[in-house]
Amino acid sequence: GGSGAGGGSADSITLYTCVGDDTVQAVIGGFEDTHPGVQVDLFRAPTSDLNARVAADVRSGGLRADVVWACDPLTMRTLVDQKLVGGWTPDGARALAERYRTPDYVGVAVLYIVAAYHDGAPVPRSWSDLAGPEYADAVALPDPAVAASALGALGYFSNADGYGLDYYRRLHDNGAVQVSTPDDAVSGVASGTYQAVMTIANSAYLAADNGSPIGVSWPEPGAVGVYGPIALARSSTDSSLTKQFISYVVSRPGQTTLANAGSYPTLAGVPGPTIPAGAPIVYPDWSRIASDQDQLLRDYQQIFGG
Amino acid sequence: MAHPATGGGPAHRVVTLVVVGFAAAVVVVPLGRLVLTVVQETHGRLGAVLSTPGLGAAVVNTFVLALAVTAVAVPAGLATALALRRSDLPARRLFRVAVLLPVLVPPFVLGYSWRQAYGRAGITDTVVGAAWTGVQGSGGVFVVLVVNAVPLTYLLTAAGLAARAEPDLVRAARASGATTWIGLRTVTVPLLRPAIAAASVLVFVLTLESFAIPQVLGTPAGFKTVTTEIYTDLARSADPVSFVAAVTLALLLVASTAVVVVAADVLVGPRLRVTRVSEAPGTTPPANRSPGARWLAAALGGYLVLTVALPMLALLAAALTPAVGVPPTPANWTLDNLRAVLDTRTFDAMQRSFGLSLGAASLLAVLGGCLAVLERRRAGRALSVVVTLGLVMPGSTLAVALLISYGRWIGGTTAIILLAYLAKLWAFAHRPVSGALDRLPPDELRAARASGATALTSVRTIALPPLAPALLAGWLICFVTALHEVTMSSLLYGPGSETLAVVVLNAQELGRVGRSAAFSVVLTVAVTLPAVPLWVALRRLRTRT
Amino acid sequence: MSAPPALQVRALSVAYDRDLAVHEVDLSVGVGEVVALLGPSGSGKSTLLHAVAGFLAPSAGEVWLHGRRVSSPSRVDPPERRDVAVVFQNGALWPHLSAVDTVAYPLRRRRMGKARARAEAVQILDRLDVGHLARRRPAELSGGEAQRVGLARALARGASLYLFDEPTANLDTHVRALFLTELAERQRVSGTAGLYATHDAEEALGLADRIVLLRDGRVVQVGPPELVYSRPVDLWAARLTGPATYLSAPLVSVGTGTGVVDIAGERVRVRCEAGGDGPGSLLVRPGWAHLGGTLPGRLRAVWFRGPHSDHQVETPAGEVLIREPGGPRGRVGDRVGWSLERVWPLAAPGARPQPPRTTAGPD
Amino acid sequence: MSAPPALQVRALSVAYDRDLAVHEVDLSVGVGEVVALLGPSGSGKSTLLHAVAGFLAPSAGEVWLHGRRVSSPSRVDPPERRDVAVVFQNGALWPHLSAVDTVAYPLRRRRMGKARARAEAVQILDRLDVGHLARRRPAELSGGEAQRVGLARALARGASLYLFDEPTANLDTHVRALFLTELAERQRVSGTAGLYATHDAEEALGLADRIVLLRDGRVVQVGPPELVYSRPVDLWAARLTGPATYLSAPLVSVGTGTGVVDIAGERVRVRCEAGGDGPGSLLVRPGWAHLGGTLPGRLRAVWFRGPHSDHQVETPAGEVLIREPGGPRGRVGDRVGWSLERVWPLAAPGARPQPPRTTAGPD
Ligand SMILES: Nc1ncnc2c1ncn2[C@@H]1O[C@H](COP(=O)(O)OP(=O)(O)OP(=O)(O)O)[C@@H](O)[C@H]1O
Ligand SMILES: Nc1ncnc2c1ncn2[C@@H]1O[C@H](COP(=O)(O)OP(=O)(O)OP(=O)(O)O)[C@@H](O)[C@H]1O
Ligand SMILES: [Mg+2]
Ligand SMILES: [Mg+2]
Repeated sequence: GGSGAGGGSADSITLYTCVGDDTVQAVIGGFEDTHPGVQVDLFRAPTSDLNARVAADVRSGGLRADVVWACDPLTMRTLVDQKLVGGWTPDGARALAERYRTPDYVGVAVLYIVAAYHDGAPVPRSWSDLAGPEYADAVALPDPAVAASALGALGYFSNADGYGLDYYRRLHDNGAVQVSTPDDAVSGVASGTYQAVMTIANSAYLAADNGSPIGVSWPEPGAVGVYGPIALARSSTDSSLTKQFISYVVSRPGQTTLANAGSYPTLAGVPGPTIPAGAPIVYPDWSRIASDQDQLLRDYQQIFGG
Repeated sequence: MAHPATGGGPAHRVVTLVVVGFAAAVVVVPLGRLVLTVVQETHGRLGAVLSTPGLGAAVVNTFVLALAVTAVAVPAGLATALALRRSDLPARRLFRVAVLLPVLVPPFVLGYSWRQAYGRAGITDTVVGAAWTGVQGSGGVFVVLVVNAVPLTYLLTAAGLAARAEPDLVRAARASGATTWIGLRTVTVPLLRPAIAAASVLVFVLTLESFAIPQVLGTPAGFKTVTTEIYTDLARSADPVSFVAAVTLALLLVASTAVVVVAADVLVGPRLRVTRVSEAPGTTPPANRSPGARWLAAALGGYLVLTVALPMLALLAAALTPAVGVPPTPANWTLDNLRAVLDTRTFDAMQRSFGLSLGAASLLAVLGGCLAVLERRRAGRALSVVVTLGLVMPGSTLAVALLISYGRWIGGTTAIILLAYLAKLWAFAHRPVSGALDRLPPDELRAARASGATALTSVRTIALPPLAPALLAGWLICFVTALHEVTMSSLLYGPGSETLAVVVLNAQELGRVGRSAAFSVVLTVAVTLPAVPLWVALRRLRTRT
Repeated sequence: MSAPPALQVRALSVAYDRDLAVHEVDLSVGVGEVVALLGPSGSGKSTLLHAVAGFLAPSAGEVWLHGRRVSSPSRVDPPERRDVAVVFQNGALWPHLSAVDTVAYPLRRRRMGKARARAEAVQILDRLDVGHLARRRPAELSGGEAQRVGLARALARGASLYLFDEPTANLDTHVRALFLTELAERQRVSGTAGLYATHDAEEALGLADRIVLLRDGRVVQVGPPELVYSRPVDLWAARLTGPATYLSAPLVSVGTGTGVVDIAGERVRVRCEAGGDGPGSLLVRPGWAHLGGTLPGRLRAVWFRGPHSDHQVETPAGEVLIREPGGPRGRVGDRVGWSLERVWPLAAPGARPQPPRTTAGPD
Repeated sequence: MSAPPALQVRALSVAYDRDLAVHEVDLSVGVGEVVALLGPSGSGKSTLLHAVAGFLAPSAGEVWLHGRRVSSPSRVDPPERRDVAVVFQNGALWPHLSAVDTVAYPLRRRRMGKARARAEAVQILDRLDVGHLARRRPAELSGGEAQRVGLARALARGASLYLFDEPTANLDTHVRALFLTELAERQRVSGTAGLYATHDAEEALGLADRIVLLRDGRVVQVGPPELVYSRPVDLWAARLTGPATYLSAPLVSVGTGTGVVDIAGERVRVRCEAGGDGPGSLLVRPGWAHLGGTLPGRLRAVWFRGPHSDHQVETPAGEVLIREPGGPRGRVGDRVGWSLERVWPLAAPGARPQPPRTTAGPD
């Protein structure tokens, strides 16, 4: 576990996360400023590597993290199921919207699945547009088996009326392809390889700000919101310090820092990155996804490339 | 020969111990732990794992791809080596360096650079309006893997050639009525067989475990390989079932490779070896130009433009533009990406990585040499197979295996990253040497022993120096690969042990192409600069060809 | 001559990076003729052969084969387009080929079927007494066996000109004989010509029609064996072509074919062709002086050589080497009488003196 | 003897995968003694040397050096722990080392400083006349030059036993002499012993204290040169040790040191030691018969050999080879008289007859 209190050196806790570097660095910085003498050791990796690292930890003497900050509830749930994390949430969590709260973890940032389109391509008003002729052979989706955000989208569409898995079938028949991560999707659409892609808002806006010739659209019935939860490791030997950190991330100062770093906060009233006025937003039912994700993925892979 | 007098000596025994020890530490133990994990945790779900939809296709893809790439890359590399050996080739030295450039580019960036060069909206598309949509898909994966493997086979065969010049053998063929071509076919190439075998095994295994390129160019077209499957499973490996599935697949890959490599090493290998007779090599002829050389140079140049220049250009463009899709016109040029790569935060990571790579490469050169020498005895052969298994383990799996084995003690330290590099690259350092060592006539070692040299000294002073090219080749590959390795270190690093690749690539999601491109541009420069004197040294070291 | 010579080398020079190894050499080999290239180690024999074979480009001069120019500084025909067979000094056997495949190689290059080529190869090997080793690779052959395989390969080439580079260095007399008869046979039947590089004077004198003396890449003397042996141009040539000692005694008068030598006041009439560029010292071959006679001497050294024995005799005019058939005729230190039968007036000795062991004949 | 011999080989057998190349060989080399290993190609000379050097493990028997057992089927001391220097038949030079570094190598192994080792190496090279090539690599040396570097390397080892494997195959007489004097010097000074493998009878007879005849890996005869030459155990040995012809004539009576031979009815008294295992045919060495005499004959062939000429004479009792100093005494076909001075009764000829060229002495 993280080096315990009373360890000769400065107190330190270990954070495992898959959240973007800019955000994490900012938040850690903010925490360390408000808590002098405390040091946060970071292990940051894409979800796949994060999970592998955790799996390896578990099989060699237990999780070596004090805090886990995941990018999607699903990953967190499996950790909870294995009794690796959870059992505590900060009081500050009450300020969060219901959907971000569970007894074991709380959502502290959101990823919005939106549509990005190459300049000059028609703007996708609705998700179903992507299955239309004007986007034939020019659409890319991130792989739900790799990117949890994409899995969230899959989970939502699979039982949204008017969509369902049939939506993916239509996309595929329309020549849509599957890329690995949302970022791959962004660079694909930016380079013009694709006309429109399903991706996450942050990286789409980032690319656009840097001058990539793309636009961002929040299509009907809505951008799919996938929240990134944070949780306390049960094995944490220095829970007091750890709890302070979690509380900080949930708190208004923490959320503000996070928002300024370019992530969407979960705390209402904290000004975050761009969300077009009146942009529709929807949320997947994670418990449902958790229960039948294997079936979902299998069906999906029947359609895409499998 | 007959029963060669076995004269080991204590020092020899020490070496044996060291090599065996390392092999056990970096390959056997981790593999064992993985097997154990699977045994303990697949509660009869093995069947389920194997019946995953699409797995069958992935397996077929993987092996067909590996065979195809080997079949094309090895002859190509051999041809390059033979061409670059001609003393009358114009701009020979330039070519020698250019051929190696693809090695310097991290695989996933390489994949990207090809898409940018030939894909839709790529360089060719925008300039001459000709795009190769197939670049995304099996075709692209195949071509890029070949391009990526050619430098390797070139290095190995070139090293084999350099290890021993035998002009009189070819002259004898010519004087027997053989044309240049027949002479090549019947004498030069057969004598290279051990080196060629070494190259083939490496390329085959390398393709089996290749991940980045299939991931970048294959997945969009639904072209899956075992490694991409493993990645998918790992992505959800927080769930034990998926984790075990991933490990199981990795072990299957290892097992099936073991079969192939054992077949190659134990059955075919010894047949390819021919005992040299130590005789005067024949006086070296002064170079005289022949017309063919110019055509050869032209062809080689063309190949390099297509496979190196254009993709590199695409990279440069991406590195200099602020974001993807921004036209790389001077107006849009920016140094942001380069700055991001070279900023203070990455600086000590860079130092660390260089140190790590230097250490790993040098250690590997020694280990490779030792193993190659031990390999002359029967027991050694088994070792060389074991070492090759380390290479075939997908990076992520290998990293997990090491974590499970040693994470408790050295998790998150540079030590464990070093172990990973050793496990992954040992075969690179070993095969070229063993391939070249086969050209050493037994009498030359005996002459050393009879001059008072111990077994070890004789190897150090007689066997290895002519192999300097081979060793250097191995060293170079290990160094560069370690330098831009990210799959393993991104999983192994901890506070204070971030490698350059981790900081630059992993820290920004891999999607941020600009920085990845800048990174490989920086790498290319950072490595080419020291590489040039290295090659000059190499040319002086090799017994003249 | 009517038919162009099998080989003609014209003012040929061959240079390695640094320096000339062959220097403006002229020589020709007629059809059916065997010419020996006799020279000490490092004199340029192999280099010359390699230039003729087309392995090395001349830096000056030309090589002509059967009236066709095949080498000039500007243009070098590849070896396979010259009708020559080469026996390499170092064997140059292919490590990966068995003896039979090695010998079959040139045959295969002539589009001969595999089976037939191998059959023929075995025959050739048999003629050189190594047929039973047909399946062995070079590493499994003894030195002499390997050399024979190399010879067989050259013979299989069936060329009109053979280039031999010390082809018998590792062969015992018996095998040597086998090879030489084979060679003679080919000369007789198909007028094969041969250029034969060797450092062994006795071998050269024994087998060649003409001998070319090579020194530091230059031709020193050319001629039939008898002439080269009995009328060497200088002391160096004399020593190269066999055991040689010289008397520093005045040649008082030279008649036709005879002369008078003054040895310690005693005048001796001896055979002595004119044309030697004396007055320097007088060359005496071991067979030109005999034990028993009026001239005074003392035995300095004696060597038993089987068929004959060599006696180093100290005389008032210097040391002479006398060869007598049978065993030694006396012990070192004995006073002996001797007689002189023939001499050859030499240029003043240029080459440095050599230890007695040398002058004691080719051993 | 008091001091143990430098080398003792006891019932040594060495096998290659298939078959025995050396078969129960016993031999010993005393301190300061040079023993020649004389055998035809493939007789097992190199194999025997390699076994002594410790490169090959014996399949049976033992090797002792200076009274210490160094090789037995169970245990083989590594070469570096035997005090032997080896000259390889094929040179076995290291392509990547210059001549000077090659020769310095054994010195360096003895912990000698680099500078000093090189200096000494150059000296040794100089003594063999290749000092000026010190910086060259094997690929830039002529055959003989390379062989000399190999020799120099062995000399630099400064061992108490030298193993020479055809060390002079590529050397001309001059260089050969340089080497032999160097060798003799070492024998004199430091009692160095030598085992000298060669196929050249004349060389063996000339330099060795004792000669060991080797045939198909077996020892056929051992003895001092004179004895081996004049009293060979059988026809094979006779031919191996030099030119040999035999008369098929009855030896009517044998006295002490003399005997009477009946040639076509004419009775000739000749020298003839007892002990030959006749009655078979009678060995006649070229020096044992002379031209001029009462016995009838006709010249079958004549070879000019420089110092002497060989005459193949057809007689009622078979062909004899007669060697006379100087040039040929007559032309082929001439009738000649000849006389017989000495014979050696042989076992019935076992070996197959050989073409005349062989019997015509070492050429
Ligand atoms: N590696 C090997 N495998 C099998 N047989 C071998 C091997 N090496 C040598 N021989 C055989 O052993 C016998 C003795 O070989 P060796 O080299 O000792 O002969 P040698 O007396 O040195 O002949 P040479 O004078 O030609 O060098 C030969 O018949 C040879 O064919
Ligand atoms: N590659 C080379 N570079 C420089 N010099 C060379 C090279 N090869 C040979 N020489 C020199 O050229 C000269 C002639 O060499 P060559 O091999 O023709 O001699 P050789 O007459 O064959 O001698 P040997 O009888 O010893 O074989 C020698 O002095 C040798 O040192
Ligand atoms: Mg030569
Ligand atoms: Mg031998």
